[in-house]
Amino acid sequence: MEILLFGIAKDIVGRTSMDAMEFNQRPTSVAELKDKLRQAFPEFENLTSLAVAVNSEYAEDSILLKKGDEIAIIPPVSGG
Amino acid sequence: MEILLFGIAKDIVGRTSMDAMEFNQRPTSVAELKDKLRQAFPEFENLTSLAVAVNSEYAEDSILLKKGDEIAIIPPVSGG
Amino acid sequence: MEEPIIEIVANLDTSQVFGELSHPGSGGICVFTGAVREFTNKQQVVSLEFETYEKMALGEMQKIAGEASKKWELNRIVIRHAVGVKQVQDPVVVVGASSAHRDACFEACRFLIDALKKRVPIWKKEHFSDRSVWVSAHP
Amino acid sequence: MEEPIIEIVANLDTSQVFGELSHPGSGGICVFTGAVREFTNKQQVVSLEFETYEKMALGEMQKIAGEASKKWELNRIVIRHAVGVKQVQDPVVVVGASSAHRDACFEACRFLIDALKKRVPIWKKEHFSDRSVWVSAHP
Repeated sequence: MEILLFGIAKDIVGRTSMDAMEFNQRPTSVAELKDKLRQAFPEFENLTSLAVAVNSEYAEDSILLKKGDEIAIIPPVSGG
Repeated sequence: MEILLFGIAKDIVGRTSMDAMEFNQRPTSVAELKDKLRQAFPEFENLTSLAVAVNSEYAEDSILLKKGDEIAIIPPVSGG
Repeated sequence: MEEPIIEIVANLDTSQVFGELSHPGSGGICVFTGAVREFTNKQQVVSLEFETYEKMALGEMQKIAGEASKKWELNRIVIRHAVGVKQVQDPVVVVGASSAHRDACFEACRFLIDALKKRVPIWKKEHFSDRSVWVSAHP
Repeated sequence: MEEPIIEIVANLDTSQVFGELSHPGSGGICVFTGAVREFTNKQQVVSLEFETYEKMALGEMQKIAGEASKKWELNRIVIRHAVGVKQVQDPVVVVGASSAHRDACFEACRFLIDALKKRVPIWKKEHFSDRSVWVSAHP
């Protein structure tokens, strides 16, 4: 399960994507993914907000992650 | 004293300008000018509003008309 | 603020206004363009015709720009109106303002067009296939 | 309403938007352009850099256009954002709407830029002479 990284998330992790397999246990939900991300990279705690997109839609914490999903970490947006 | 006519005022009077001397008595104020205009051309009564400009500024009814003033009849504006 | 751009022209060029409002201190630029609509109360418009008392119109546009620059922190203002015969979809008026943040330019832009429509001595005649009407002249 | 024009581009052309929003039923066209400001909190900006999650950004922009066309009677909508490195005064975003009367296009235009800034996955990095900052990332 590939996880795309943008903006400051890319800088914190140091790459443009990572694989969910890199965590000890593969996260099964959006909430779990956020938790694991914050554990592995404590700098995420300092952000104004942290969202996750599943298949290019904003996904609530309760959403379950399925094999083949395209997942993206969405730090605070600042377009415009 | 020349009186400029625009928009529907031009159509009502049938010209682009007239002279204050055309009235029986030369109007001495904006209010008097409006009265004389309505008497001479009753169609002015039917307009939504009627304003007068003196030296290219909107002029209240109480403003006195002096020789050499540039006077304009301002029917309801509709720019934009 | 820099001097506002105030003009009455035969033909409006809508492509120039961004450049005119652009300013190193402006993060927001808001532009309103008024154009000729095909139908008025379901009646097909053939053309519109605008005339103006130019000297006074330019003076009122200057005053409106001055009032806007007192009310809001603006870097640039444009007020430009066309005169003559205009066809459907032709632009007839362009007003705009630029400011550091977007609140000011949106509010100022709305003020500019509202004030222009209320006060600037410009008159519009609608030509239909069977008659012509001075807009707003009668209640 | 016709299909909205939704784009992410390397270079924004501000002169094309009037033509895109023009419509025989539109008497009002409102356009907001966001541009690079020279100073942020009194610090001189060297350049801005925008990146996006393009597939999702286009999807969110489509949704925003759809919401606007439900809220207001609009004839056309444009939402166009630039990516890459931008210099002071460069346009970075253009949003606009056209409608029969001006209330709808003004309100819709404001909604488009507000929603874009809130939801569309685009990130802006400010480059100063001595450092670079992802805007809004930290409280």
